[in-house]
Formats: sequence, C-alpha cells, structure tokens
Amino acid sequence: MNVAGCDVGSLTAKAVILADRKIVSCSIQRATSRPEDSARNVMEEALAGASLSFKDINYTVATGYGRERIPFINDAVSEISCHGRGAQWLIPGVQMIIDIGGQDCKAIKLDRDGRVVKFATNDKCAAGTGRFLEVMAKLLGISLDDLGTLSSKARAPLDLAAACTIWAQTEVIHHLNNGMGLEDIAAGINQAMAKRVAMIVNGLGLERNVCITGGVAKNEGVVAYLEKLLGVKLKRPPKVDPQAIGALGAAILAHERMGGPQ
Amino acid sequence: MRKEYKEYQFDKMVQSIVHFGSLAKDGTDKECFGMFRYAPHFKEVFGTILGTGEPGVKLMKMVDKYLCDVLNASAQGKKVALCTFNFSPAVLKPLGVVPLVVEPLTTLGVMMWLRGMGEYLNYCCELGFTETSCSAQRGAMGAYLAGLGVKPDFVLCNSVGVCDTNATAFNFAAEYLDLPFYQLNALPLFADKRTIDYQHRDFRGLISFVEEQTGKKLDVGLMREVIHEIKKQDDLINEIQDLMQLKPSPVPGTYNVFMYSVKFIYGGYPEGTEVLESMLKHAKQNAAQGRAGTASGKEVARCFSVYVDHYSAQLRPWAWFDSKDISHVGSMMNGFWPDGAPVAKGELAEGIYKLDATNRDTMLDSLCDQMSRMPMVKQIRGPMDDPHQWLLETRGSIRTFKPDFCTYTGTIGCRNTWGAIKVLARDTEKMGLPTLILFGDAFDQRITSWESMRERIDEFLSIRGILK
Amino acid sequence: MLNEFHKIGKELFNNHLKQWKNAGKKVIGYNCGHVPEEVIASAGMLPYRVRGIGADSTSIADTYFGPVICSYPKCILQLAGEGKYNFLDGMIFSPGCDSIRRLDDCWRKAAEESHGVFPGYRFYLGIPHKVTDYSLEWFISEVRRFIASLSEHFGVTIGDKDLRVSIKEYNKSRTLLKKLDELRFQDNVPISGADATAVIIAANAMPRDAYNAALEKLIAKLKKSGSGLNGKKRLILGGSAHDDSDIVALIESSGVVVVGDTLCFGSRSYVDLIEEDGDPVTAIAKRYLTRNPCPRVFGSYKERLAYMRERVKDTKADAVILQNIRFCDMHGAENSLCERDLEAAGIPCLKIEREYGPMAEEGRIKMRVDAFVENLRA
Amino acid sequence: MIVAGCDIGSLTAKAVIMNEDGIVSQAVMRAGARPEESAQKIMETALEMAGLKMQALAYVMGTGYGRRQISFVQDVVSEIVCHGQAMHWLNPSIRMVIDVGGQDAKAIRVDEKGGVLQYVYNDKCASGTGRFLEVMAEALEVALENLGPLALESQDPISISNQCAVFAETEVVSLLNGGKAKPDIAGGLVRALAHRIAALAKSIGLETPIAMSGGVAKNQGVYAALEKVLGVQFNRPEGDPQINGALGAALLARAKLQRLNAEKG
Ligand SMILES: Nc1ncnc2c1ncn2[C@@H]1O[C@H](COP(=O)(O)OP(=O)(O)O)[C@@H](O)[C@H]1O
Ligand SMILES: Nc1ncnc2c1ncn2[C@@H]1O[C@H](COP(=O)(O)OP(=O)(O)O)[C@@H](O)[C@H]1O
Ligand code: SF4
Ligand code: SF4
Ligand code: SF4
Repeated sequence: MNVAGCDVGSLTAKAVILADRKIVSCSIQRATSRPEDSARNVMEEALAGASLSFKDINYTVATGYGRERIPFINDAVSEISCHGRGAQWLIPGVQMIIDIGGQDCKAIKLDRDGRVVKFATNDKCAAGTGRFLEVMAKLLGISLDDLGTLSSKARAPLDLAAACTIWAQTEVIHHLNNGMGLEDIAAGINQAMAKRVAMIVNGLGLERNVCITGGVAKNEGVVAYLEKLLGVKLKRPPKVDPQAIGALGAAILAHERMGGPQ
Repeated sequence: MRKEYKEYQFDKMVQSIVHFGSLAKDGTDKECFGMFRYAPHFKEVFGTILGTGEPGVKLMKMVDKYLCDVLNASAQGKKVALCTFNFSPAVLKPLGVVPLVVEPLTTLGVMMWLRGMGEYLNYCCELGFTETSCSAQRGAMGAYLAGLGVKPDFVLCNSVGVCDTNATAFNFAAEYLDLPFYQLNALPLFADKRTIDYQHRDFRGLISFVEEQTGKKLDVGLMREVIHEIKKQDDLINEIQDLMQLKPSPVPGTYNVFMYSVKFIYGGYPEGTEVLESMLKHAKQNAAQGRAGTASGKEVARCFSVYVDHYSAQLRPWAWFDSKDISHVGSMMNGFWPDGAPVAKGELAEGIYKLDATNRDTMLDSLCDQMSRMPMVKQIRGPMDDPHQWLLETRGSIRTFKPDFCTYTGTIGCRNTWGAIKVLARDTEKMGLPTLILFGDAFDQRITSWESMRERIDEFLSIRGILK
Repeated sequence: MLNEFHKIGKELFNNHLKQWKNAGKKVIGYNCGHVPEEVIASAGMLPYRVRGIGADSTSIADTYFGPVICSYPKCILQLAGEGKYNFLDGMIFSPGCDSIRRLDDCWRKAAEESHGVFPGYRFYLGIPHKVTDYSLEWFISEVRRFIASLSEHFGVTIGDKDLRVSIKEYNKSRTLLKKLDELRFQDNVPISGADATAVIIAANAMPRDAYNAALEKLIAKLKKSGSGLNGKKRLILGGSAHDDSDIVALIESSGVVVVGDTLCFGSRSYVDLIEEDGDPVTAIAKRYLTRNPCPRVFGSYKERLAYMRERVKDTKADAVILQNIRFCDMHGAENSLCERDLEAAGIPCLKIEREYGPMAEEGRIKMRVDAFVENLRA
Repeated sequence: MIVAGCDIGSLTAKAVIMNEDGIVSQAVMRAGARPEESAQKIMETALEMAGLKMQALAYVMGTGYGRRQISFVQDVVSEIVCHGQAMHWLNPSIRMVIDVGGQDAKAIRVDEKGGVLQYVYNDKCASGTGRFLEVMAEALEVALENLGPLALESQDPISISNQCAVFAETEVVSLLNGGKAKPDIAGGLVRALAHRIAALAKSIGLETPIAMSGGVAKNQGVYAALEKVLGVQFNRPEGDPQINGALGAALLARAKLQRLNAEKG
C-alpha cells in the first residue's frame, strides 16, 4: 500500500511517500505562489523518486498553509498535528517538538501516543521565523548555510532585540556600516532567533525529550544556541530531512486512515 | 531563563557591584581609575557617576545602603513591599516597611550589565506578560517572579490610572506570587475637591492595608520626622532647579538622575538628603565661577526630555551630551511639585503640595498630596491639554529651563505617552523648539542600540542648527 | 432578519441612525463600555459606541498615534479622520485604557488639522480603577457632572423620571439578550456565534425601541426553529475588545460553534441589570463601576476568573479562546493568568494575539484555531 | 573644478561627479555588505564613465548610512541635507521632499534655499520602505521594475492590512492562493506604502510644491497612489531620483570647495 503526505508551506513544499510504512521517497522544493502547482510539482518529483505515479497512491493527506486548495488529496490536517505525528513516529517517546519554518515557529507538547496536548506559536512578530534569517542573510550578503556556520567563530556577538525583523534590520545595517565583523553579527542574529524561540518554548513549559524540526533545524548556529539557552540536547529526526517532518506526519496519517498497522 | 541566571540572587549581585563602585573613590583617583581596568563593563557607569566627584560617591553609597536595607529587611524583622517607582517611599518609613522598587533596580541592571536585563525581560514574557509591555517593569520584576531575590510581602502600586502596562505588571506579580495588593488610583481630574477627597481616602486605605500586613501601627513621631526631611529635600531640589535655570546651567546633567533616584528610593530619609546637599554645594560652586555643569564648564545647548531619559547603554547618553557641552536641564521625571518649585508658576501654580505637620491627619494629607504629584502620576493622568497635564507642564518646564531642543524617549510599553507624543511634539515645534522623537526603549538596548540613537541625535542637532 | 443585524453592525451610519438624524435628533458617541448609555438616552439622544470596522488603513491614525498603540483606537481615528463620524453630535471619552484614552487627544488634534471633524460637544468622563465605597461615591458625582454638562450644552433637562425610563428600556434589552444567551446555552444551539455577535453588536447602534422589537421577534423565531448546531465543539471567547462577527465566523469555519463570551462588547454589557428602584444615578453608577469585570479594574482578577468559569459552566463550553489585540497589555497579561487557571481546571485554552478587526491576519488565526480544534476532537 | 558625491545607502551605492557646469557622470549599483568596498566600486565606476581618475577629484562628500566607512571623502553629511540641496538645484520652488529609500522613508520640509526646516523618519515598526516593495515583488514573482506598472493596471486595489513586511508577505501569498489578480494585489501594496508615506508627510505638515526622491520614486504606482492619498500633484524633476542623495552631496562638495578657494585667495 502506498500513501503520501504533502506539506505546502509558505516557503517550501514537501512530499513524503510511504510504501508499507517505509519511506520510499522524500522531496523538498521552493513553493510557487499557487499551492496547487507547488503540491503537484513536489508530488511528481517524489513519485519519480520512487518510480511511482499518481494512480499508485492509495491515500494522500495534505497539510500546511495551502492545504485546502490542493485538488488531488483525500484529507487535510493542520501542520501542528502532522508534525506531532511525524516526530513521534521517528522518535518514539518524544515529548516536545520545536518547529521553526519560514513563517512560523511553534512549540508542540505531545502525550505518549503522539497526540498534541498543547501548542504555542509565534503570532506576535515575524522575528521568530525562518524568513527573518533569510532577510538577514541577504542583508549580510551571505548564504543561509554560512549564517549558521559563521556564528561559531564569533567573539562578541551583537545583542539584537528579538522583537522585530524590521527593527533588527536597521540595527544590523548600522553595525555593518560601523565595521562590525560578519561573524559577530551572524551570531547575534542566530542568538536573537534562539532567544525568541526559547521564550515560546519556556512559556509552554520545557520537557526533557525534545526534537527540532523545520528548515531552521538546519542552521547549526540557532540550534546550538537554543540548546544552550534551554539546557537540553535537541534531537534531530533521523532518516529524513527535518524540513519534511510535517509531510511525513501527513503520510503516516494517510497510512492510518487506510487502516494500515500502527 | 538560562541556568546561569538562576544561580544568582539578582539583588545581591547588584548590591555587590554597587558596593564595589561606592568604595572605588576611597582611594586616590589613580587607584580608582586604575581599578576600572579590572571591571571593564562597569567602567563607563562608574566613570560617569564618580566623575561628578563627591555627589556621585555619595549617591553610590546611598544606593548601596538602600540595597542593603532591602537585603537585610527580613533579618531586621521588617516587611518588604514591592513598589512602583513612583510610589513615594516616605510613608513607608513610619510604617516600618522597606520598599523594593522595581524600576530603579531595572535601571541599575541595564546600566551596569553588558547584556542589560534581557534574560529577565524575556522571563516575564515566558510567564505571560506581553512582549510589548513596559521594559522597566519587566526587567527586575523577572528576577522577583523567578524568586531570585528577597521575597516581597505585599505589593503597592501607584500607577493605576496613569500607566496600564505598569499597573498590569504589578497586578500580575501580586496574582502570580499570591501577594496582597494595594493600589493608589489616580483619577483623570487633578485639582477639584472631590478628587482630592477621593485621593485622601484612598491613601488612608493604604495606611490601614499596610498596618494590617505588618501588624504594627503607623508611628506618628516618625511621620513627623519624615515630613521635616521631605521639606529639607524639597528646598534643596528647588534650589538646584533654580540654579538649573541659569545660563549656562551650573548643574551637571547627571544630577537629574541623582535627584529622582533620591526621591524614588530615599525621599524623606536623611540618607537622600546628604546627596542633595552635596549636589547643591557643587552646583553653587560652578555657578559662582560662571561655569556650566559640563566637564568643560561650557554650554553650547540645553536639552529637555519631555518624558524619561535614556538609561540603558551604561549612562553613555549623559556622558555623550556632556562631551558635546550640552546641558541636560531635566525630564518629566523631575517634576515633583513641592511648594516653591520653580516650574509651579502661572497656570501651573496650583499644582504644588504643601507640607503640614500639625497633626496626624494633616500629615497624612500632606504625604498623600505629595504621592499624587509624583512624576507621571500627576502629568499623565488626563487629557494632555487639561490643566496641570502633560502639555502644560512641558510648556512650563520649557519656559522655566529654557532648553534649545526636546527629546522624547519612552519604552515600547508607554502607551500613555506614545499615544500622544506626536501631538505633543507638534505643539513644542510650534513653540519653536525642535523636538526629536526617538524610536528606542529606555530600558532595552536591544530595541535600538545607543550608537544608532546617537547617530539620530547627532544628525538632528546638526540639521536643525542646534550645534553649528 | 439576521442579515439586518449584520448590516447594522457593518455600516457606521446605518439606516436607523439616518432616520434618527433626519428626525432632527442627536447622536452621541462614546469610546468605552464604562460610559452609561442610559444618561445619554434620557436626554433624548442616541448613544453610539464608536468602532473601527471598515477601516482599511491607518494612515491618518498613524499621523497622530505612535507606533506601539492598539489598532482598535487607531481604526476609530482613521474613520474619524476620513469624516465617517461626522454624523456625531458629541463624543464622550473615558479612560478605559491608555490606548483608547489617547483617542481623545489625537482625534481633537486631527480635527484641528482638518482631518475629518470633531463633534461639537465633548465630555471626558473619569472612571475609578477600583471598587470601594469612596470610588462609588466619586463616580456618582462624576455621573452627575456628566448629566449637568450634557443638559447645559444641549439645553435639555434630565430628570430622575427620564433616567428611570431609559434604565427600563436598556434593562429590557439586557433581559432579552440574556434570553438569547439561554438559547445559546442549549445543546442544540439555534444561532451561530457569528450571528449572535452581530445581534449583540447592533445594540450599540440602534434606537432602543426598534432594537428591542427586533430582538423579541428574533428570539421568538429562534425558539420555534427546531434546527440547531448540534454536536459541534462549543467555544467561548474572552479578552480584548472584539466587535467583528467575521472573526467569529472565521473561528466557526473550523467546525465549532461559539456559544458565549466574556467581552465588553458582548455579555459583559448585559448580564447585569441596573436596579430600577432607588436613586437612578446611584443605580447607574453602581452598575457601570462595580458590575463590569474589566481588567482595567486592577486587583480583581479573581472575580473575572469566576465570571469566566461561570460562563463556561452555563454555556457548557468545551474550550476557551483568549485573544488580545497587539499592544493590549491588560488583556494580554490577564489572558495568561486565565489560561493557567482554566487549564488547571481542565478547560483547554487557546491564546492568540492579533490585530483589531479589519487589520487582523485571517490566515494566521485560522491556522491556530484549526490545530486547536483538531486537538479538541482528538 | 571636479567634485563628487558618494551615497552609500542601505541597499544601493550611488555616485555623482560634477564640475562647474553640472553633472559629469552618475552611477548606481547594489551595495554589498561592506560599505567601504561598495564606495570604492561605485566611485570607480562613475570615474570610469567620466574618463577620470580618483586624483582628479578636488573634493568628495560622503552621505548615506555607510558614510562613515568611506575612506576617500573629505567630509560627510546627512542624506537629509543632501536631498534638500539636490531638489533645490533641480527645482528651487520645491518645499517638501519625500525620500523613500530601501531602509527608511523621510519627509523633509525645505526653505527657499533648500535648507532643511523640519524632517521626520518613518516609525520604526512599519514598512513604508523600498525593502517592503522588494520583498513583495518577490512574493508576487514580478520584477521590481514591473511592480509599479502592474499596480497602475489595477481597477480595484485589495486592502493589505499587515504593516509588517514579513507578515504582509504571507498575506500576499495567501491572496495569490485565493486567486486574486496580481495587479490588484500590487495596487494594494503600493497603496499601503503610499498611506504610510502620506502619514509621514502630514505629520510635519504637507507643503507644496512637493517632489519625491530615492529609489522608490522610480515606481510610478507609488506616485499615483500618493497623489491620490495626499490629493496633490507631484513635481517630477528630470533625472534619476535615486541619485539625489549623491547629487546633493556633490553640490555640497562644490559649494564647500568654492568657499575654501575663496578663503584661500
Ligand atoms: N540549509 C539551510 N540552512 C539553514 N537554514 C535553512 C536551510 N534551509 C532552509 N532553512 C530555513 O528554513 C526556512 C524554511 O523552513 P520550512 O520548514 O521549509 O518552512 P515552511 O514550512 O513554512 O515552508 C527558511 O526560511 C530558512 O530560514
Ligand atoms: N527600477 C526600479 N523600479 C521601482 N523601484 C525601484 C527601482 N529601483 C529601485 N527601486 C526601489 O528603490 C529602493 C532602493 O532605494 P534607494 O534610494 O537606492 O535606497 P538606499 O538609499 O536606502 O540604498 C528599492 O528597495 C526599491 O524598492
Ligand atoms: S514590523 Fe517588526 S515588530 Fe512589527 S511585526 Fe514585523 S517584524 Fe515584528
Ligand atoms: S510610563 Fe512607560 S516607562 Fe513608565 S511605567 Fe509606564 S510603560 Fe513603563
Ligand atoms: S483592546 Fe486593549 S488596548 Fe485596545 S482599546 Fe481595548 S483595552 Fe485598550
């Protein structure tokens, strides 16, 4: 039995295909402005990766911002539930997920069965999101990858308000223009991000067994600093890209909807 | 909050730093400034404060003493009241209570620590404060909510009706720590009789509340002493403010901070009077020599802050103004309104309070009137163009202290003033005073660093032709 | 019929107001739920709570307000600046919170600089922030000052008899709204939260007799209608000022029904009646000062929590949405306390921060509500 | 006498070379992360276009965010002053300049000599800047240059409520998802920006004749929306509005040099 999960986020589209509970294909693409197109494209790529076609898929669950507009799906579930399901499948016993995507940051508390107990999101300000990092990287003229790695070389990280991208941007420009080192600024940006995320996590109540997902999980600087702030080691999901956990969770839900074994 | 932070008592840590600073000048100047090499983060603050000579040293010793009072309160069998900054501590002495004033502690934190109060600020948000609430309260409050300091016994609030975010913070703290709470409520009207009656009754309610908490009665003898001390302090402040009107102003800019520090933590206590005496002495010496209060003795321009000053950034704003030979002739935090206050003229004449030590009742009324004229409580309670309110007082201060320009700083929580500053600035501009609204946060450097603030001020001073 | 209520809520200068004005009568605006409508009504004028619906930018408001101000008063000022409130004959301000009280300063300045107009009459009504015997005494005298000012400016007399008449009229609305509530308490809810919101909001913008008549008819109809929203999860709303039925509809689109609230635009405006005997001014002052559990009355959180729990019980709600407008510290901080205590009592809560009505970001709200509702069902 | 003005903005670097008669050459480029390098590059480009060498410049005035990092200038001045000067040179009747660059927006009131009377920046937490339009153009998948023309096509601009660039982007994406027409979204974005700029202009008192400078002045959609919101006609001096900062700096350099020469002899 083949099932698929498709996550159309604000910045990227992700698809995961499961064949009898095994991940056979996973694909990540930049999203276009039309979620239906993004979904089709990413699904096609994932299907090609598994040498399958649309008709081979028995059930598809969609999630993410654009989920309701995708035509070929059987059900749509919110990304918070999907992330919970995906992470719990990969790391049994995980109690909390920190997901930092392009437009959102969420902390999700799970019970033993991977059900969501409570969640908190960053609804106040854009500064806790992946987009914040992208804007900043652009400003510094460096790649997203460099933003993560540069910060380990920092000596005196810049102290930035974790409150706002726009405000932070002005500050970054100011310091750039005053000759501050790129690594110190990069570290400051990552730290501001981590502080904001820590605030959301602590607000919800930190757990011991925590995993990090979403695109920003790939930024070592943010993750390292977040670990320091929270005082716990953050688990990275094994086997799949942290960005695809939502899609994976959707695929697992699809599998369950088909009555597949747990 | 990070683990490291949870390992230290916040107030104890502040006290030990202040204590160290207050001792620095006991040696020679060379020894003192030599010592700063080993305390790079505190160098600027201590340099700026101690650089003012005797008044600065006295201020440091006073703050040290105050912090010791707080730390030792329970050992001495005294109750501790968590207070808003604008809660005049005078009344607490005859009640045998030690005030734990949040805002000055935040200020000390942001002034002295390289990283400011960020961790404590964020901690409050973790507990549920909005991220846009007043940073002055969120600062030290975070430490007390986390239990990293002395444990307050009850909460006293004097910002109800003037600043919601402030009152909310204290209300939240009382609820969260499960402490008894008493609020003094300022009504939008100021001088009418029924409002004054209301305030007098509200104040008596405060006395009974505290008496109930401590199980002790108000000491009338001590109250008389406090009133005499307030009188002494007020006369000194009036004289300093008189001198501030001179051109050049012989009063160093930092004295503004000193003045309200005294009022907020030791108003009505001899510990504060000493500092004021020393300030007056020095200002008089400057005046006699025709010197400005700046380090160079020259004055090229005068600045008035229509609201609070800028505290974060290790007192660098004051040092910077000083280096530019700009006199800082006050902020709204200096409007205390004692009888004889130089600002209280014309349309503002009735804004003052009188001290009457005849009997218990007259004394309570006096203390109450003083309380309801604390900075902010008086000016921000009603529509800005109402009698005695923000616009009129700003106008009065401008007339009195003759600044060449005005600046505005608040916090991102000051909705009471952010809601009207653009309107106010239009009026001050109309009076011919260039007015600069700074988009920063007085207690949170991370919002806008001092360096970028300074650039804006610098640009303003040159473009608007204030510094040629 | 429901459409009519929705229309009234969405149009500032609705047909009822137009007719009222055409009859040569006056409309007086006010900015906060603590302002006693009965006083205005007893002067033969129509009390009208100003709102910010339909503002599609805040450019005029941003000229006067600073950047860190609640978008609710900003939207009101925007509309005022665009001249949309030119039908008002007077405006009553009260210091509800710091953002809303500065509407007074900003609006007057805007009018001075020719953005829109400011009504010919203004009164600033003080309201204590605490409930004590002396604060009630003060507020009684403040209401008398208000009555005197209104009478003097418009040359009318407001006698105790007039006050009693309008108290009765407004109490009647309250009683009817409470009846509507009872219908919403039923398992088979006959009216959606969005519709109920529209009905409640219309109370702020209609003459009493017309409103009471329409409401009576509606209730009769709802009582008869057998259909209802059975089997959905039941939610109630708490927190900041909220007057937008569209947001309620957005929430309900996640498959829930909103069955009640603790909002100042909502149940708080009608659950407590005014005493009909005794001195009417005292009765009015008592109701508006002591019977309106708003976080601006500090030190009384426990009472508000009790009110919330009572509502949860009456409405048989499954969960609570606690929302606050950005920069609203009072509701923001209190929502956190409330969340803590409700969850401890086993009532799930969703806390959201948002912008006021027209400025709200629907997608973001929807995403949160969806996830929350999925969990309620799980 | 050959002088230059060099404007290192938040997003772009600009240089103008002038002699007694007027502009000799001008250049605009995207600024890098290092202001000193951007300055060097843009100056070299402008010099090359004029067929000159650095040594030929008798006086260089720096301006813009990065002005303090430029190594080869004799003096620096705030861009606010420069915009006033440039506009005065282009059209002396102008009394108000709206400068919208990449990072901030300013309204400036000037006197009959181009001197600054009063000015105001955009509020911090707001997106009345060029950067906002860039992010949005990206979200709309149109070239920056085409955003303005696209907006002009709109019959019924959609209201974009979010003031935060990042959140507004989500909104734009969801509007696109909802099948809204690109011109109407573009129209809405431009109108949102115009509203914010209008607030700025009004806050120090609208004056006419009024003109716009900075990169955003190249966006015709913004002009149209602003004219509608403010109810005034904009003066549109010839030339590239984006170089006005550098132009003003060059004018000030020229004046300074003349004064120095006069003092010398
Ligand atoms: N290689 C990488 N290194 C660091 N950060 C990355 C990398 N790839 C993506 N990101 C971050 O992840 C974000 C996108 O996260 P994602 O979970 O895909 O968002 P969404 O689900 O909202 O589309 C980007 O904004 C970026 O900040
Ligand atoms: N060809 C163009 N068409 C429309 N807008 C443009 C064009 N070129 C630049 N812009 C706008 O100008 C902005 C940059 O303005 P500029 O004045 O150069 O900024 P700064 O001086 O801060 O570097 C860009 O963010 C963009 O919005
Ligand atoms: S503009 Fe800034 S403060 Fe405002 S929401 Fe966006 S990032 Fe946050
Ligand atoms: S006025 Fe401003 S600084 Fe003072 S307590 Fe209120 S928010 Fe804080
Ligand atoms: S929602 Fe909050 S901030 Fe806004 S007007 Fe109401 S109480 Fe004030």
